[in-house]
Amino acid sequence: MKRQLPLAMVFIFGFLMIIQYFIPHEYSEWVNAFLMDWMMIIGVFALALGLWSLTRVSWDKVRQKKPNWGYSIVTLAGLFLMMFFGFDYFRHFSTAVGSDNYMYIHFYRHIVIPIQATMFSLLAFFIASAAYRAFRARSLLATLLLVAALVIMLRFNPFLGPLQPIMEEFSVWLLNVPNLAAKRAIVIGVGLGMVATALKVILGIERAYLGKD
Amino acid sequence: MDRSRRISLIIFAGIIILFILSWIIKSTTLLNVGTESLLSIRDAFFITFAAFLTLAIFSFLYKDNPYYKFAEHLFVGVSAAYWMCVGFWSTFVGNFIPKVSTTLSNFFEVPPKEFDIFYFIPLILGLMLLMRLSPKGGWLSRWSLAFIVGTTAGLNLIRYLRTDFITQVSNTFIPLLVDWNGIGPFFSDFSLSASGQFVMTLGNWVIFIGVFSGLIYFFFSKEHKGFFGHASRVGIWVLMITFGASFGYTVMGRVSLLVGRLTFLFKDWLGLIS
Amino acid sequence: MSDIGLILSIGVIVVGLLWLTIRSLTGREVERRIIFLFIGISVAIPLLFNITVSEKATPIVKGIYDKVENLPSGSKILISFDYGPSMAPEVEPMSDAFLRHALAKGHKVFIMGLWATGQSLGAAAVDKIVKPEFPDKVDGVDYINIGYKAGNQGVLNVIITDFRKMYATDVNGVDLDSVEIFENIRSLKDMDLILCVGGGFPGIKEWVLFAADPGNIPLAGGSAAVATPLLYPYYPKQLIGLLGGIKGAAEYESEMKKNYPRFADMPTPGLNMMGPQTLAHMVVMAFIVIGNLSFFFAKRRKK
Amino acid sequence: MRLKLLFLSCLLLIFICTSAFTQDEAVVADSLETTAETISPAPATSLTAIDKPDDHGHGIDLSWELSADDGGGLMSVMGYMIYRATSPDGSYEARSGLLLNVTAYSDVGAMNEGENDYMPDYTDYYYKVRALTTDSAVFADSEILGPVQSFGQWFNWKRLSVLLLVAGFLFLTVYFIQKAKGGAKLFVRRLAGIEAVDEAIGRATEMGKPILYVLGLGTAADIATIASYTILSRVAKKVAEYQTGLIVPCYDPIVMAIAQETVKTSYMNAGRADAYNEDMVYFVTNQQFAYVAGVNGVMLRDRPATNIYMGKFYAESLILAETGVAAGSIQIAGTDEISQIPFFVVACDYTLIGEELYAASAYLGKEPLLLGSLKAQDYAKACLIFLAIIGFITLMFGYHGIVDFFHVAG
Repeated sequence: MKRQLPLAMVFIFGFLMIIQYFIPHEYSEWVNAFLMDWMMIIGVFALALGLWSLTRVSWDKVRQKKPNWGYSIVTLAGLFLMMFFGFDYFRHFSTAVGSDNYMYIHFYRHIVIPIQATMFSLLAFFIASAAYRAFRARSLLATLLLVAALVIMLRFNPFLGPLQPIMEEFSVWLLNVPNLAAKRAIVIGVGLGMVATALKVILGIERAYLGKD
Repeated sequence: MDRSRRISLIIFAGIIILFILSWIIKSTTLLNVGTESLLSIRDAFFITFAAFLTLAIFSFLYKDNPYYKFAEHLFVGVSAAYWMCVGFWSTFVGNFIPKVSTTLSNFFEVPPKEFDIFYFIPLILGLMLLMRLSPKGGWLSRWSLAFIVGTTAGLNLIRYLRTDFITQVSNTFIPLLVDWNGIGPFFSDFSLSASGQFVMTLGNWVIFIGVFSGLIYFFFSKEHKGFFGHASRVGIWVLMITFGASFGYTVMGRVSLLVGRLTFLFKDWLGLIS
Repeated sequence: MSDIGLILSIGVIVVGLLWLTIRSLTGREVERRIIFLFIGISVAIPLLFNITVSEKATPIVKGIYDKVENLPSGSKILISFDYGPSMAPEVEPMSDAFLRHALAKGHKVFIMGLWATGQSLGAAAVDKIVKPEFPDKVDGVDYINIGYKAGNQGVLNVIITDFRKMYATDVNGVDLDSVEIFENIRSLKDMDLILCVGGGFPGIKEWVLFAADPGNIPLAGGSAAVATPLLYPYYPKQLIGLLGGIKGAAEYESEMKKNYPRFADMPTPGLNMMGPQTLAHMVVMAFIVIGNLSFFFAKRRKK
Repeated sequence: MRLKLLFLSCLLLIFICTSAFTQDEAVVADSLETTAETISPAPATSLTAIDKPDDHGHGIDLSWELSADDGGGLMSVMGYMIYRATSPDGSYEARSGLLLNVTAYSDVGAMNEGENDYMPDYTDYYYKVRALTTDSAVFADSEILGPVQSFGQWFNWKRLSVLLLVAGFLFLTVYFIQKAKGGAKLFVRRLAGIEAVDEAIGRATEMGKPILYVLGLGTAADIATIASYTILSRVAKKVAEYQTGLIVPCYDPIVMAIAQETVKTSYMNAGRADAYNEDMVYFVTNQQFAYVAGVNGVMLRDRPATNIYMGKFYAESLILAETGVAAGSIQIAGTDEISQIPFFVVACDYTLIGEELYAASAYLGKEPLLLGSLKAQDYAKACLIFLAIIGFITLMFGYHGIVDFFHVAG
């Protein structure tokens, strides 16, 4: 029972959503809108679950004095300070966006945004080190990879002179034509794979996620 | 005290001094611009702190170090709380509360909407999910998971079949010979960017062959031998060229990101460039 | 002073790369931190010393420039801001350049946006460029910002027959019937040129399909690099020209600088970005070459 | 108001003048003689109205034939407007803007009561099409048509081909699963990336180091994530058997909950329920780069021997993979996010490209049921290639049936 009922639910809701697609009637649209709304609301509860997990793992580290436990205090402090500003009960409860507290905004602007942007910009370094390591003419395939990348990057070579527009044109062609073909092949395959996986889930063939007892 | 510990303490002290120095200098420059004194001290702190965090993340490129660990852990905590607040205020208070309780919507000061009993279902499913935290009721949470997995599997099955699969297949039907008007006009324009007939026909052939050889590459039921081997070889060539080209093309965007970060450091923090 | 710093630092990069190349001939690998260092320097130096690589406009960029240039003064140009803040670093230089060029040439400029964020970005461009740099231009006579209306390409479907069905006022709430610039404007078809700056949906593609093609209106645009390859097929038939990513913006800026003395000192965010771009690309390519050298020489030694 | 009128009449004047001067002489004389604005144009004819098919109701499709004076005759018709009333002689309200040179229009209203422009179903509507000239006082109405009702449909015929494809695929899947259950041997070729997973787990055991499994940034709604759970369940089972460590940091809390169930089940199946610890699968944060920062920390401090990335990945793919390289781990990736595949291919030891991610779960399990669905996938692909070739050939002979089948409008 503990296992059969969830499986039945997966089957019913899965088929409901498939059938819903073919029914244009407004009841069907209504069902769709409802289910989507529900998912988002359940998501908020899940977030609470996630925060609990984060807090417990961090707290365990602090309590058991695991390596680097001091930094877990930073995590917990950041978490609860930001929560406090976000929910800021006494002064700014009135706004439905909850972001009226200026400390909340400052934390977002001066902690979240700069770190996020900097993490993102690390890619400029990593893309170079990955290119250095991987783009070697080891085999035919690696050579193709290497040559295609070089051709595209050559657009930025100022010493190219009159060859510049030709390179530009060729790289655009490369990005348009073979690129399109490969993407299409992958997308068609992925589409089939997704359908197969979803079917396996709905039919209950794939059920690892539902536990055992 | 051993040597490495002493060095790291000296570095720490140096960073603290630099931080305070930068804070003071930034405050005075902001004051000179004419910002209110308290505000400028606060803004100067935040700018300096943001610069410190930026450098802390960059220091990771050299090796893992306490400053990166600090920034990382702070970031994880603050961002998790940020999303919790966003979820609570926009979804829970914005979407859910108005539909279930007038008292609560008055309390949160959101306009109440028509009462809808169906909204208690996600509430129950959400609470069931939270039952994971109790050792006995964990199995109840599977109902919520089953609901989510079932719904999304059904929804996405159709959505991907429709957008990814069918659309792409129907786009693959392209003329393999573009508007034949005789040899002259066919070979008139070789420019790859223009729409000369020869170039377009060539392009369509490349797409046609690329798509089918790519599909054959992803065929699992047959060994890659004989005709299959040749076709799948062509498929993987096309894939590799594509990956190389995408990689090369992305460099431009990533460098732009780094320019953005360095501009923040040089301009907003240090004031080196205008 | 800055020249010395520039020569010195580029010298360091070149000598460093040469040294690494020679080292690689013995089959030795370069450590990743050295690569990181080179990338950091190659981006930082052009920023600090404000190196601008001289760009020459490619035909696809020159097409737009010449069109704006050759239209008789007083022509009506519509600039659509179809982007948001996250895309702004890449495409804002384009809309800035278009705006400057059109006003300097004496055209009438209509600003609008198919993105909600475009409205405020358009207004910001007016505050940043038009008011300080063109103080003699009058709102409602020489330029107007009619802002954003929801509906994506649906908006285009309407304004291709009648602006006033969608827009009653400009962003400041001024009745369109009372402004001089809108006197003889009925629909998009009265525009002499449309310039769309964007990179997502709705964007240039929608302008082609729902405005330029059905209305037979000249259209050109600027697009974020990611979206550019998908737009090339429309050039040159449906698009007069296209600025692709920051490089396109830089080419346009360089063309403006070359021909207008008044723009000699204008801010050129696109060109400024090109120094780091070029140098960083060169460095990445150099490392790929170095990597292959050390690979080959290591293999030969093994034999 | 007066200003507006003045302005309009000016406009009209300008219009008449310019149109007079731009037309060729014969027509100029003609238009001067007849003074078009006083003569009503011919109305639009053959008006039809039916409920808009394949919709949720609240919409009616109209079509008509152009007025004789549109593009011919007096040349006076400028465009059309649709008018609607709820009784034949009731008050007609405009339902469209000015329609230029078209002969069809869908009158679609809002679905919910209380919304602007609400258009109730099962209500009698009456329509007329007005042919307009440049003079707002001169126009011609078509005959009144009605009553027409709008209502919602129970099947969208435009999506028939999607239904057929789903049904066909379902049939193939069930067929091959039955075949597999019956004991038929189903051949699948080896895939290097998948065999590497087994090796990598073995290596981690030898080194006594844990395995890091990253489910990516997908939410519970992504099928790539679902595929990733199934791979996780195989990996976790092996890990439990070999008694290696497992670390699963999560980005989405629902994904975390599902992953916890998955890992727990695998440990039980391996008979090692005692070794399972809830904190193997934990939540980091719901923000892309904060999550990456956290996972990077794990790679550098816990030093996993193997990193497995399966699921949806965005720009962070290369940050993760390069940090993994720096930490000296073996890396296996699989994603269906096309824009990120190049980075994984470049930085990881093995990469499952697109569809291979979905195939991987079947491979790792080698269970007949899962292999059956993989076979179905292959046969669907074969059918597709076959159909496409036929489609190309028939297209050359001018037959569009196959192409149209794949063209879903609704």
